[in-house]
Amino acid sequence: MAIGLNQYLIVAAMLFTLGVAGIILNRKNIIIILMSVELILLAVNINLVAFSTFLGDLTGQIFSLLILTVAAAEAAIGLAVLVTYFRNRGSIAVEDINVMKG
Amino acid sequence: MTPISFALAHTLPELILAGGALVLLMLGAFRAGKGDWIISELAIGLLGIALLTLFFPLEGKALIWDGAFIDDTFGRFMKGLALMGALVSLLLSREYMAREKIDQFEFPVLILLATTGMLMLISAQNLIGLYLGLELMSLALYVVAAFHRDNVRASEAGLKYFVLGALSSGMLLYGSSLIYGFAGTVSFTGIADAIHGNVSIGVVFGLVFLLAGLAFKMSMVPFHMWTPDVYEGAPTPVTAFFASAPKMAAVAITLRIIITAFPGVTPQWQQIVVFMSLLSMALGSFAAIGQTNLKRLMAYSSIGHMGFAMVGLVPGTEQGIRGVLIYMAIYLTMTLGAFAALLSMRVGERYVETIPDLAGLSRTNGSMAFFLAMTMFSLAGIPPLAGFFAKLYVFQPAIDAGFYWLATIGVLLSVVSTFYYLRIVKVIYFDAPAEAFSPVKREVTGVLWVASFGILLFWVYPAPVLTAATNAAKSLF
Amino acid sequence: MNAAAAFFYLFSTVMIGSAFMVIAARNPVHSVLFLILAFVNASGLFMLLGAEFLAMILVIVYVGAVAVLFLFVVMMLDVDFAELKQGFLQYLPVGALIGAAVLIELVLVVGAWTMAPAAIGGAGSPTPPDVSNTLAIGRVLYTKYVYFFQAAGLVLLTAMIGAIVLTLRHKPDVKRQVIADQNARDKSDVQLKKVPSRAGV
Amino acid sequence: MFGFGILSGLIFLPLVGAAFILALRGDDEATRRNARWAALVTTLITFGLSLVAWSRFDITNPGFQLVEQKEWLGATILYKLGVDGISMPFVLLTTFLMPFCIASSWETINTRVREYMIAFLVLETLMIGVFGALDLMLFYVFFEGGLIPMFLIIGIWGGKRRIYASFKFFLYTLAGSLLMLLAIFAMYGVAGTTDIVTLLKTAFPVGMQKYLWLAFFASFAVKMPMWPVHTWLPDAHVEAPTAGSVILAGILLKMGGYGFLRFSLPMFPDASQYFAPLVFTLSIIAIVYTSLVALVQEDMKKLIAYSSVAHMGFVTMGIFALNQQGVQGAVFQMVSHGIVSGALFLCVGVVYDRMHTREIAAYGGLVNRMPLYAVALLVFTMANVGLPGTSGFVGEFLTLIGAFNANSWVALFATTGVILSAAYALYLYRRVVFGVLDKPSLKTIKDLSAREIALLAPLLVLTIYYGVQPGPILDACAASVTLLVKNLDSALAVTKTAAVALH
Amino acid sequence: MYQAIVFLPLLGFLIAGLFGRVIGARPAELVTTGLLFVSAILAWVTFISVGYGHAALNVPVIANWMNSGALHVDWALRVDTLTSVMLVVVTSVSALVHLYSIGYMHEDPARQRFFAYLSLFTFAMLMLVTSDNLVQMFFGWEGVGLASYLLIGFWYEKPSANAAAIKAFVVNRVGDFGFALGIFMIFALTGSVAFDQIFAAAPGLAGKPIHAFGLTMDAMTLTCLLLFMGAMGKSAQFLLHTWLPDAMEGPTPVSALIHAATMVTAGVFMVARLSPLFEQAPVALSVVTVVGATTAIFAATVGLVQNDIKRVIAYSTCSQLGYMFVALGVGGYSLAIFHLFTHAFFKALLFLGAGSVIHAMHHEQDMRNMGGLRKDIPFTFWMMTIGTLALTGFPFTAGFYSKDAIIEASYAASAHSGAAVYGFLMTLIAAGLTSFYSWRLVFMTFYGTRAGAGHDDHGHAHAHDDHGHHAHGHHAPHESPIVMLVPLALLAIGALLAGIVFNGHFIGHAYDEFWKGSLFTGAGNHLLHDMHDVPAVAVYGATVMMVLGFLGSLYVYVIAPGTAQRIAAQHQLVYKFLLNKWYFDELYNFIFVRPAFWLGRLFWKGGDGRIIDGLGPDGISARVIDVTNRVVKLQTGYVYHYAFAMLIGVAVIITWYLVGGVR
Repeated sequence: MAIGLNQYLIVAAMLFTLGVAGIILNRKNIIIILMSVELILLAVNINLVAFSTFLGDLTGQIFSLLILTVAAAEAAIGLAVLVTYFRNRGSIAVEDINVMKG
Repeated sequence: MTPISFALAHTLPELILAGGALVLLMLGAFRAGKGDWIISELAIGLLGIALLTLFFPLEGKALIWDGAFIDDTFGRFMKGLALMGALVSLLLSREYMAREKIDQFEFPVLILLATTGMLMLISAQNLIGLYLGLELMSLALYVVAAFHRDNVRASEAGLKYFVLGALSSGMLLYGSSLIYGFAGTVSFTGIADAIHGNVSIGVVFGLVFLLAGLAFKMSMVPFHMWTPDVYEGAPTPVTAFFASAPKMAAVAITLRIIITAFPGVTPQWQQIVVFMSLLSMALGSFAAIGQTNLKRLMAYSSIGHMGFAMVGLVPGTEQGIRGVLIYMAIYLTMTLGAFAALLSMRVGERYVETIPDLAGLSRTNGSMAFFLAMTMFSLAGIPPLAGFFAKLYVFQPAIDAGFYWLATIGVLLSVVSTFYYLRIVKVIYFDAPAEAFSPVKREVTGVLWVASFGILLFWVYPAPVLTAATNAAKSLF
Repeated sequence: MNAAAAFFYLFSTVMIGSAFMVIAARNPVHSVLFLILAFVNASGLFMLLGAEFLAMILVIVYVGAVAVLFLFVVMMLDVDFAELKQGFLQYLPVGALIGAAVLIELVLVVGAWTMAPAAIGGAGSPTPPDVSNTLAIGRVLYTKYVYFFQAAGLVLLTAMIGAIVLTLRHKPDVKRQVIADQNARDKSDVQLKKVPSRAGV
Repeated sequence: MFGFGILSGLIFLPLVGAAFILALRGDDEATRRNARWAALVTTLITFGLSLVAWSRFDITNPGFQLVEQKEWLGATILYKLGVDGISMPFVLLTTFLMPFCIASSWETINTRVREYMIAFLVLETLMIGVFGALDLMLFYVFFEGGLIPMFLIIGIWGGKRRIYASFKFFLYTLAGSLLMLLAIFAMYGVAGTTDIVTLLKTAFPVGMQKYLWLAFFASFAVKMPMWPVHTWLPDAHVEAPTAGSVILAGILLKMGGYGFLRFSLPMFPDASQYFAPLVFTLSIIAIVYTSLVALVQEDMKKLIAYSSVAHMGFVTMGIFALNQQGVQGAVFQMVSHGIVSGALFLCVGVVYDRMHTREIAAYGGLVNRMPLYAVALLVFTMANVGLPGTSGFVGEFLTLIGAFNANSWVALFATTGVILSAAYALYLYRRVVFGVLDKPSLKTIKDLSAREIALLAPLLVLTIYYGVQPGPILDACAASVTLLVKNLDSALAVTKTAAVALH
Repeated sequence: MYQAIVFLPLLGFLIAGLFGRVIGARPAELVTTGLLFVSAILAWVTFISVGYGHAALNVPVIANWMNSGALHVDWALRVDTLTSVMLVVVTSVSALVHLYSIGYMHEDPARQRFFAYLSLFTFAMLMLVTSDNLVQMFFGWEGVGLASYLLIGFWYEKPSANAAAIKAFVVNRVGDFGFALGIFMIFALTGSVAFDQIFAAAPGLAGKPIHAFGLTMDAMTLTCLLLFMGAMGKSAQFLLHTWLPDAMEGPTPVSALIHAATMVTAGVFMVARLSPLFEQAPVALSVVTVVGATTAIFAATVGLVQNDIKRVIAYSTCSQLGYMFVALGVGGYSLAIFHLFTHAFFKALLFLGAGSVIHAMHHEQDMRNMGGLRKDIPFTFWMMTIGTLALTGFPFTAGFYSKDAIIEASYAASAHSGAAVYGFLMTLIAAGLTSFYSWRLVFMTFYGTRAGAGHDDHGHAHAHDDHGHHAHGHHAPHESPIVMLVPLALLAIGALLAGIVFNGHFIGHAYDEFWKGSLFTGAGNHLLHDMHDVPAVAVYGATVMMVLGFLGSLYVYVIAPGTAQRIAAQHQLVYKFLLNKWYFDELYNFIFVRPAFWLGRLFWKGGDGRIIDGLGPDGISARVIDVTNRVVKLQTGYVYHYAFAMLIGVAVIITWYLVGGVR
């Protein structure tokens, strides 16, 4: 049984779902959500690299590379925003983030 | 291949903004707090110049950088709108930022970077360009949302925006990867060729995720949830910016990708757009009624308006696209006018934020009341104000294409939405006056005046906007 | 079952497992560590796919920088790991149901993935046979994709500005280092004092 | 002058006045006086100009006259104006009533006079535009635009429940009109233009006609208003300031009837015939039901408002009789009702200004101290009742005779309205004017002032004059109505032969 | 000249109405009265020249009224014999009433208004009788209704007067409802409303069916019935009579002019005018007979027990109108007009006499408070007696010729009409009753003794005709001024002589020369001829009944006073039934007025308020608010909910495609 594209895609899909689930189910702390985002991006990267390989096209890898770059930037911004929030609120529990609603 | 020097001419606005941002950053860093205002002035100037370069007589359509970037009339039209949005927001921000003591030089720089991102997004002709432009825009937006970093609401807004934004880019990327995986290319035209005649469920899934990501940026239901909170929490000029420029970019790229990359799956994306459009119109109309915070109300209003605008996309015709373009132009004017009004009224040391704050405005400031009321009527889409024509140009193609029920539900929902606009007019005109308002800088009221005249007198001479939109829509096909 | 397949299953199982632990762990520090584990395994998958450069980058940039940044922030904020709140369990069934549905649908679709006929034409290796993966990427990154490269730069710049503007604080009571002052200081400016030890100031 | 014709002049003249008032500064007595005079002069000049237009109007020509045309929203949606025998009376009615509105507000409106006058002048522009537009989209813009000033007029200068009333008015009419807008789009899709002249020549498929007709009906029925979408009217009337009521009853309601005549009948002849029974039913219900409701009203304005609904029932009935008498009667009834109900509202305004209540129970025996008022009110009440010799009779009679030819049942039921209208109108008159003047608050009430006499006298004269000599109005619309009915008949005949050929 | 007859009263109205306050009361009175007299003289000239001379049918068109398609209505004056008779009646009585009113109303502060109204009424009535088309007739028809409304409600401070005025107008409108429908139907049938065209078309329409109101009926029958409905309203015929007695709330001269001599006879005039139509509709004529006969007997029975002097005469009027309709119904149009003509004199005389009594009694109207007045006001007494004689048909007075002729004619017609049999019996009985109540009136007023003689005033305040005359006191009754007596005298002459003088022309040998075809009788109508052959029963029956009635009355009220009370006590039920006018007011109140208000309130609060507004705008807005509250709750503020919403959105869409396939 050879490992084909589909296996990679399924793994990526599972990872993606886990990432989304992490965002939705998480109540504890916002950092976990940021990590879940990283998981999603990882899933995408796996997808892209797998496609790149099986299509024989380098563009996917380039795309993936750029995603990695941007993801790093995103993580930085996210953590910065998080820190700002923590300074104001003294908490990063997800349930506390609802001053505004309605 | 186009000579590079020539190619760069097509990216002049982007170059100006990006380069300008770097220069301003330096300037700000080295001047270290002395006279930050000049940064803002310069940024406004740069945006103005970028706006002017759009009028450079270049050839109609140019594809550069290996097909990653396209410069066409459509792009220029939307870039113009985005630049105007950014320029006016920046103009509106100056006094507010100073009063709130957050007038750091980074703000205009970030606005410039975000605007650069928008322009790149508008001109994107493949998925990577799309993603990078989107992220450049978004990252800057996350920051400016939380720019009032000592304010709980602002930082909460930033955080929510970031988390959901990251999720949405994740979805967009996942969708992009699926589409890439199916088509074997990231180029829009390549995708169109690949899926022409062989639609697979995978590509539809990709489309769904991709549109979900874009819908987030356009704040269409059900991807809109961030909008009210972020609009409310962010500093008001930032909200004005959010409501104007990024919407233009998001709408532009949505139109572009749908029209250029997915003509092969028209029924599929139509269903999605109809779905989101209906929900947006409904939610925007209903939820806004329950609001007392004006910024929050404007958020729901913008959700509703995006729903209405997308009605024009549904038929997928040139007429429809033209309608969306006109809608966006008018929406931009109205939104900026409304925010200019909000930013030109202060009760004591506080800016007007809730509807009751406006009570009796007509007694204390007649012309302001008049303009704000006209803006509200226009947002409600009452003729002969501009907002009516916006609706006209999106509903007409929808009817033409046989989407009667969509249009019918749409207009009925617009009656519901009229209710809350009327409520504002009611507070302005019918209620007893509250406190008098403090005077504000002239530039803010200037924006209000210009926007209001645009709204009021659009019907007298609509030709320029119509012609431009017609040409722009034509270039997309 | 060949070795590649075995490694694939190893990497993917560990990756999925650790990804699950990222969101399930009660201690955020553990979450970060599981995240690192997931990344490392993903890097292994990349290797299996022949994307060596990306695999390395993933380890270096992600594990080395991003994950550590996470760890740093977790430590810095020093959040006490809260108990699972009631809400979690309340929403778990619905959330899990929707999540599972999405997963099943995704698996159904990607499990039977087809590609456009036009796309399969150039199937083979993305890397030309005579060069390494890294070289292949390097060849196009600054030529064909220079625009993206520059754009990524702008993104990073934005992130930098953003991070600074949001977190940098000039506290008035904190003494800051001024290198020029330090260099310009000479002996005459310095007053040495003998402080007795174990006596307190 | 820029290639604009006299109709453009009519439309934009009030705007010029409004701009002038806008330019006035301050809120002192002098400004207010200037604003009033400016508004009055503007409306008078507009009226004069409309008379000039009338003098250039050839009543023997059934087609559109004084036509002017410019490109507006592209080449297919035009700025096109013109009048024919059906619209000309309404243009004149509008310009005629406006000075009365301004003058009636002379002393009673003391807050925000500038805004008030501007609102009215803008409203005048929009109303003239509605009747002068020869492009459907242009029509719609004017038609809907009128909501804004009226909303403000009711809401700012209205009574206690003004907010409820203004919202109801606005949203109700908006909801109706938007459906019409969709129909306009659909028609544009078929004809490729919104030019009314072209559309009149376009034969829409019968199936489509029905939907289009219903959409237009939604708008016009609300505007008329027809039962059961009439409930906004009593509220709006009651809360609006006097002049607002006058305009509302005098002109705005007529837009619905005008719309039926201009669009529904000639453009959708088959659907009009198909739906005529529906309209008849609603008209009859309107006449009987609202007359009964009027009988038990305790508020003067509300009573008159309900009677307006009943009278508009005659109009719709006449229109959908689809014959010469019915249609001409409807036109006449609308013009007459514009004058009479306007005058009635002015009359209510007269006592309201003195007593600040519209409750019927608060009055009684006014004739003792206000004989002139009693006379004026009597004449208008009788016109409202449809007494021969007043203008109210001619319209009622013609619509009924037209309806009888179309459907005798309809005429039978509608004629009961003649009895009921007498009952409620006289009952009102008795309670307000007759009886012993024993309420202390009324002991010092004054009779009509010179200004009020000047306001009511012309209306009174016209009420009687048109009752005895309805010719000017009937003849003005005769040619156009004849053409309308002829086209209608031939269109129906064509459909009939087509249907026969199918079988 | 014709124009002058019609428009001089209008001129008077305008002068008195517009400038009455300026020129003062006396000039206003003089002007209107003077103009009326001129008009009356001209009317007599017209009458002579048209009726007795050879003036042809003359229809001067004054102006066009309205044109719409085939509908063409002119303002025109149609002057033929029928019109000229009416002109004489209207202008003469009106002129005399004007004159009389100068005296009668001299205490009233609003006299100008009164005279203006009188003149307005006269004008409208003249427009009615001179109309050349149905619409103009309708104009006059409603115009007299308006004037009647104004005059009944002249004393507007009296609630009862106001109520009566409204009642009169509204009940008349019920009749007009039918009239209007009749006009519509005629227009539908003939395409015209002008008399000439209608009459020309009428023979062709006989027996033609029409499809209306979901039924197929004989066209002329239906049309005539509808038109007759108008006549019923205006002439206060059975079922639509309720307004007439109440109309006595108006000043007495008004009663004389409008509610006795002229307006109420408009219905008779209309049927006579439209005789070419009615002749084609035998069924309709039968209905006319039955209604007329019923009215005659009904009003007579009610008249027996009324105590208000004016109401008695009012019911008498009602009854006499019934006679006229019986005459019309049996085809004796000229009989009806003749009775109309004579009736105008003696009924106006009676009313004005009653007015004189009331004036003498200081606005006391209840006969129970009168009595023995013949010595105080002998002139009035004699005048009233003459009027009563004429009314009851004492030989050689006016009534003897006209009324008895009707009874004869109905007998003559009974040969071939069941309705006529009924008509004959009823009119015969009614003749006796008429005699009874008429003499009862005279006896109660002028004979016997005055009960309470001025002590009991306040107990009967409701019956007081007392505007501006609050000086109740113990004044002795006094004879009226000369301006009031002169009209009485003139009318008395008419009442005595009108029968003898005009009998021959109206219904006798000179019938054809006189009418000149203005009354149409069908080929089968030999009524006038048949009348010569009626047996003695019919000829003398009426006189016998008159004598019986007189004797009965004499016994009950003069010879054995108190008999009336005794009978009333014995037959309480019948007495109450009659006293309460067969309970018609209560019945109508119960089935029309109260349901109307009830329905109005129901429609208003329930229909408009609860259903239409409740389901419509108010309901929808409430639902919108509900939806809003629910939607707003969705926005919880929690990030994970927001993300969840996004996921659901995606999940829904992809599930949609996966389940439904790619379409």
